[in-house]
Amino acid sequence: MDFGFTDDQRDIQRTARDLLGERARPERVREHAESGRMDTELWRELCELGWPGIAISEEHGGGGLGLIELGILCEELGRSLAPVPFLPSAMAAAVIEHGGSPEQRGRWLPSLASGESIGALGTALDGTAEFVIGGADAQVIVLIEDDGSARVLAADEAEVSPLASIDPTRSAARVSAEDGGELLADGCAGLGRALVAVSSELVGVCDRALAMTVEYVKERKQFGVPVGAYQAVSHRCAQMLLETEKARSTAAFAAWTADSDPERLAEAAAMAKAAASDAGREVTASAIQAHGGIGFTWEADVHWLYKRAQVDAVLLGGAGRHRARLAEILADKVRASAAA
Amino acid sequence: MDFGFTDDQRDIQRTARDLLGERARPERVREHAESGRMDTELWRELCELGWPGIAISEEHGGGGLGLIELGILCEELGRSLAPVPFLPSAMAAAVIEHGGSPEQRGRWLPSLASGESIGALGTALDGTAEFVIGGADAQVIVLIEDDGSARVLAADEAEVSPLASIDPTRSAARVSAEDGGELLADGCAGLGRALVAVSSELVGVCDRALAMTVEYVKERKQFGVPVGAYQAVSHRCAQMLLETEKARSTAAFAAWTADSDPERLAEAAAMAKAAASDAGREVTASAIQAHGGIGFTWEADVHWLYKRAQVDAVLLGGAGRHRARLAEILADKVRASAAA
Amino acid sequence: MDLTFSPKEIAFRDELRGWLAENPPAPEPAEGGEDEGGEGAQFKWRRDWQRRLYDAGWAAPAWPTEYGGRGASLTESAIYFEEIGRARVPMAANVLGLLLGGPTLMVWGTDEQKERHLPPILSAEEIWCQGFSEPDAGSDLASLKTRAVKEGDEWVVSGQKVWTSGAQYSKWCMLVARSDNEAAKHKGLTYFLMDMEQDAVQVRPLRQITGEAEFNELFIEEARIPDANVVGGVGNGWKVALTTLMNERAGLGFALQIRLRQLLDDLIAKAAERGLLDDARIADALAELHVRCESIRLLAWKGLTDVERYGQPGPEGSLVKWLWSDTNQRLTQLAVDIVGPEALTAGESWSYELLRARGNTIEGGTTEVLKNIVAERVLGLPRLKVAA
Amino acid sequence: MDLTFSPKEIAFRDELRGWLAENPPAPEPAEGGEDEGGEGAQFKWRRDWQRRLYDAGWAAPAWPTEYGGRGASLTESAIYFEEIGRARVPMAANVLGLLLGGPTLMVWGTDEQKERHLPPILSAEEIWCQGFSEPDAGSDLASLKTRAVKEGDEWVVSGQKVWTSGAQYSKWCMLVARSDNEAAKHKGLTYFLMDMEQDAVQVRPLRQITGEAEFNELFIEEARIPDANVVGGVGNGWKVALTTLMNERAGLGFALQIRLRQLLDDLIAKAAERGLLDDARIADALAELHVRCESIRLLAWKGLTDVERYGQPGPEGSLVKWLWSDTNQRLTQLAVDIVGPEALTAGESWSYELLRARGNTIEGGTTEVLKNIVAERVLGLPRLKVAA
Repeated sequence: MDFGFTDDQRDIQRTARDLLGERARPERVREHAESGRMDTELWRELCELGWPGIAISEEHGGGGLGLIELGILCEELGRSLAPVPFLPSAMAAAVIEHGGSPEQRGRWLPSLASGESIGALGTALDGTAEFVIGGADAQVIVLIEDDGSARVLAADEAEVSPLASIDPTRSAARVSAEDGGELLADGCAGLGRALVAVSSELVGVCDRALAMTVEYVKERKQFGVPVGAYQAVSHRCAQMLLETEKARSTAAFAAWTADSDPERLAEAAAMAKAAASDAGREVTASAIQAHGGIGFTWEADVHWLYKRAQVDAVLLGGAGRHRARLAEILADKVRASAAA
Repeated sequence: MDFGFTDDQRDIQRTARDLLGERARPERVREHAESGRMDTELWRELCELGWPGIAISEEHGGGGLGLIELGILCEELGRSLAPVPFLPSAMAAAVIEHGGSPEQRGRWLPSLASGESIGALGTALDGTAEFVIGGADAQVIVLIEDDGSARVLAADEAEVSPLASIDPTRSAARVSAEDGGELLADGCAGLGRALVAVSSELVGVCDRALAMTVEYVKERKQFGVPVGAYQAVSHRCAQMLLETEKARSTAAFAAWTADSDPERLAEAAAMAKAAASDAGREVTASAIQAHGGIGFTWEADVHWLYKRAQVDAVLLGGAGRHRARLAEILADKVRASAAA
Repeated sequence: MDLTFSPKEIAFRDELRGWLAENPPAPEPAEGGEDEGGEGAQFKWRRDWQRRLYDAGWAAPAWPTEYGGRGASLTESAIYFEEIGRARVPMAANVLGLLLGGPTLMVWGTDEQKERHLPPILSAEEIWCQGFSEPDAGSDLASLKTRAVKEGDEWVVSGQKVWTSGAQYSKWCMLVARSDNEAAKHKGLTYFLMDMEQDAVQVRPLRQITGEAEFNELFIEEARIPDANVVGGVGNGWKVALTTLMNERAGLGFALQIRLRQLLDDLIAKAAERGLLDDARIADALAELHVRCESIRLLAWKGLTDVERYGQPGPEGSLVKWLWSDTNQRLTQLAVDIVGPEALTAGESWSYELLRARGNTIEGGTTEVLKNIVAERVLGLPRLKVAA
Repeated sequence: MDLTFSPKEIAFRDELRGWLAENPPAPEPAEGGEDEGGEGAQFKWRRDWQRRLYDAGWAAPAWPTEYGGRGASLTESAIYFEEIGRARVPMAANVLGLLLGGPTLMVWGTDEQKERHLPPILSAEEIWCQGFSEPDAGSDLASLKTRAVKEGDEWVVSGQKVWTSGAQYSKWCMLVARSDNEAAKHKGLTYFLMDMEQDAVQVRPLRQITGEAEFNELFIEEARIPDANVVGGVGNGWKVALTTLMNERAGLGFALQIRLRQLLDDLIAKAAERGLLDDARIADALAELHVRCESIRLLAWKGLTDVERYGQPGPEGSLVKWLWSDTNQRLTQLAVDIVGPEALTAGESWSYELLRARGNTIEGGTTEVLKNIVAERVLGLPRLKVAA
């Protein structure tokens, strides 16, 4: 029983954090967010480092690492809010790799692994996905229908209408394709992995929001003492940590099950997404509140975290939907034990 | 637009508070609670003062006052936790008076108004009510079925099995009567009034819990200062006030609609019971927490309030059920405005 | 207890409602589009609207008739804001002058000040803004640093203010500054009317998380204020400012409460449209918001009763502001779950409401400060004394 | 990251699980029924159970083999408590001696103290209790008032203690008292082993809101303690007591977490039985409890990893205790909604759980204190200094 990262995993984490600390500074993120463009330079750099393919099998040109490693990158990218389409691309790749035929994997994965293609994943109703993260930049789009079936489409097979999301550090689009594309053998097989990826990103967002807040409330004084000394503020920060740690531990567990105990992934992924969605909303809202008036300004940058969290929280279903899914799993268990 | 009490109402409030402050001191309440007996002496005194009949029409021997006046007494009795069967009796009378035939009113109300009979009201499934407050002391029992039909029974027409409730300041019983009793013309007509009565009692419970807590945290010192100066405690107290005031204002509104705008009573009563049930649970739990270790002891008396609140909160349905009822009313309004 | 309006109040409401129905405001112009004088199209629209209210005698019904109001009672004034909110008309351009500046002058101003200032406030000829907050002071009014030094019959003022809404359109600023460095913290403050039309005063828009700039920063460098523009006497600024702050929440509360009600009704309709009222979880959350909305309405009216019976508005008003802001945040967050991710599209009104709501628990007294007020002034709990 | 057990750990678990299956405790006796020696039937049952654990070498597997334990690793020790919880066997009678007293002596005790005391702790021959809290001290250990005065080679102790569980059955009390009035607040404390079998020590049961008396008050009037019973040196009581407190939560946490899991499983089964899993509101609340339960399990194991990697348990353990207590309160409250008003019948196990849960956020560090600890020691926020 060991919750710690391996040395290799810690290396990945440290390298990623150092790189993004350098290349995705707040000013740079803001600049791209304000102009609504992805950071193509940074993306190219990440592609050269092999990030997009980290969890794609070596057979298809990826790094062949596990979901824990993918989660580490997602968390770091969430922390920095780097304006690159890493998450949507990784989610699309996971669904293709784990639900596609050998031919489909061979056709779509190599270019996603190299970053030559950008992927996106959306949930659709009758062929239309109202809000696909990364959809405007993607060449490969996976649409999962309510019934669990999924199709891979080249972007030009679909009608893609860019949307101005409240989080302009990442593109979004409405994607519509009544027919066309390739049906995946098992549309849902990779969904759990996609959920872990977005949950990990949310952990990074929460972690950064907490760190910014702690730093701020240690400095900012009111009535002569740092506001962080007041329990109204310090207990709020403690609550932010608790929410973050709930999200982090369930996301880590889900990542572990994906690689080591896949039968429990569906449940673990639903838990992780439920915990992370709630944490993302609450922790970033708390961060704004703890910053006081400053937190409400554009310049304070804390709002970018709030906006990313809002979008991620509803991505592939919000906390409510995943708790409903968990309740079904719990009900199945009760039935199974009653039948036994 | 005037939210204040009339002079007469204020007199009732003051008299009730003075009387109960004298006759239902904590020691006396504890003594009766520990022995599980109602305070017959106090009950006799209240009967002589005409309390049980306050909201029963003069025609049937009551005081002919309104639900606001009834609510004032319920609140004061809740504040003191006096071990008398006032609330169950008043709830039974309200349902009989507003849902019964003239004959039924003539038969049952006078003895309830004088206090000669004690009433009780329970919600039943197929003739059995699992938990009827005051049921073990009652001579007149009203059972409301899930379908909204209601029957009045003399206690000897039913199988009454006393239950040891966690709140021994009031009796409780399981009541079962497959048949027998008199069907009321409209079982639900008086239900809104019964809901307001129990909501008002909860307001009193909250108010007392807050008052005890404020007094305690002003005195109790930790690390050299009164604990009430710490925001962890003072903000908790503020939250208790907010919950109490939400419950108080919705209960007052519901009481007012009963007498002056009865078409809105169903909605207003559901709001009041939802707000008061939540407030009762939260405020009394907070009271224990703010008292620290002392609050967990039997001697501190704050647990009696918690126990009463727990029972009242589920009486005639908990907050969830009443919010579900409200949602139905809201949905009806949407449909009506769509049809208009 | 009587939760109905009197015949007089009903007549007042019906007259206003009738007038609003017959005099709808012009259609709302698009954002942006500054005209020559630097006045945005939106602000011009609000100024035009206030002029029409003024012409009809509806700009400030709560003001005494001698100053151009209607001498409306507190209840009538509340009705006024409820109806203004219900009709979804724009906010009067000079809302701070009407609600804060005017009433403060009526209490503390000299006859000359009243005569000079009240008419152009009412007609929207001169817009007012409020210069209380400072970057380093936050919730702590007593630690203001903007300094005023007497030179002859003028005051020379330097400092920085923040959260001044409408500063770019304003002629006058209600400014609180430190006029005595020696006096105890809140005793050395004075309340001034500062002319904004001088180079010494620079306005910089403060962009907020919604992307718009409702507020501004003021940079004041040796601005000149004639001694005649001191309000309420030198060194009395703390008290005068409190009068302003007391008035801040009273009327607007009713407009905000109605706005919340409208948003909730919109959301319930949306949920019904999507069949989500059958989802017990969503239904429960909406019903809870309904209970909160009604509590806010009831508590606001109850506060009014207390004022009418016992005089000044009590600190219980803090409960209403606290509950309102928390409820608006919950409501706009629930909207995302009901409307779906589309609600997070910039420009969608729900996304604006979601972002804007985050300011509710900060502006006009943070929730933390409101809880302190409730604990200390309503419950009488001891004040926390901290050591540095 | 590896969330599986090693073969050695699995063998440990299976051996214990097998032993527990083959050696079920006697049926739980009814409450009350004091026997001659004043020992309740329940406590006798727990003492008998510990003797059986002891005879099989399962009383304190975490203790080193030289003291009669198994030298179990941290993970094995956690497994031990999970299995003990899972098997729903009683708590060992001398739980405080096994978890706190013994380990504290192992760190701070003299060879004589270890030799004298460890064996009867393990065999339940001598029961231990903890005398830290005082009526006026609450969360503030440094302000203890119980006083110890040296007379010859004895200490004379007077004062009052509270929240001492099992005091009526105890031979020894881990007592912290003030041995030096002049020293700075927490420097004047000394840690003693006090013999409870003297008239100078009176035990009064402290009835709690469940009606039972898990805890006691101790009234100490000139009790005598030989100097040889000082643990860790005179004036070093603060440090020694911290060792005890550090150990307090570590092991028990795993038993509590399993107990929570069992309660939740019972509740889910109950909800299924009543068809309430189809009610989206109830299903949502249960699923949320499931997430919290799993988070507690994961965070508890994660804390163990940290200890194994970096030494001492970190203050993050406070998160687990905080989350556990809050979750248990929510769970037992939801049970009332699922089971119905019958859950509020005295004697019904759900009513007991509901009432008992209220103590969870108070005992073993109030939630308020835990939040302070998290803020100061994990997040590094400044400590609040208050002025009287």
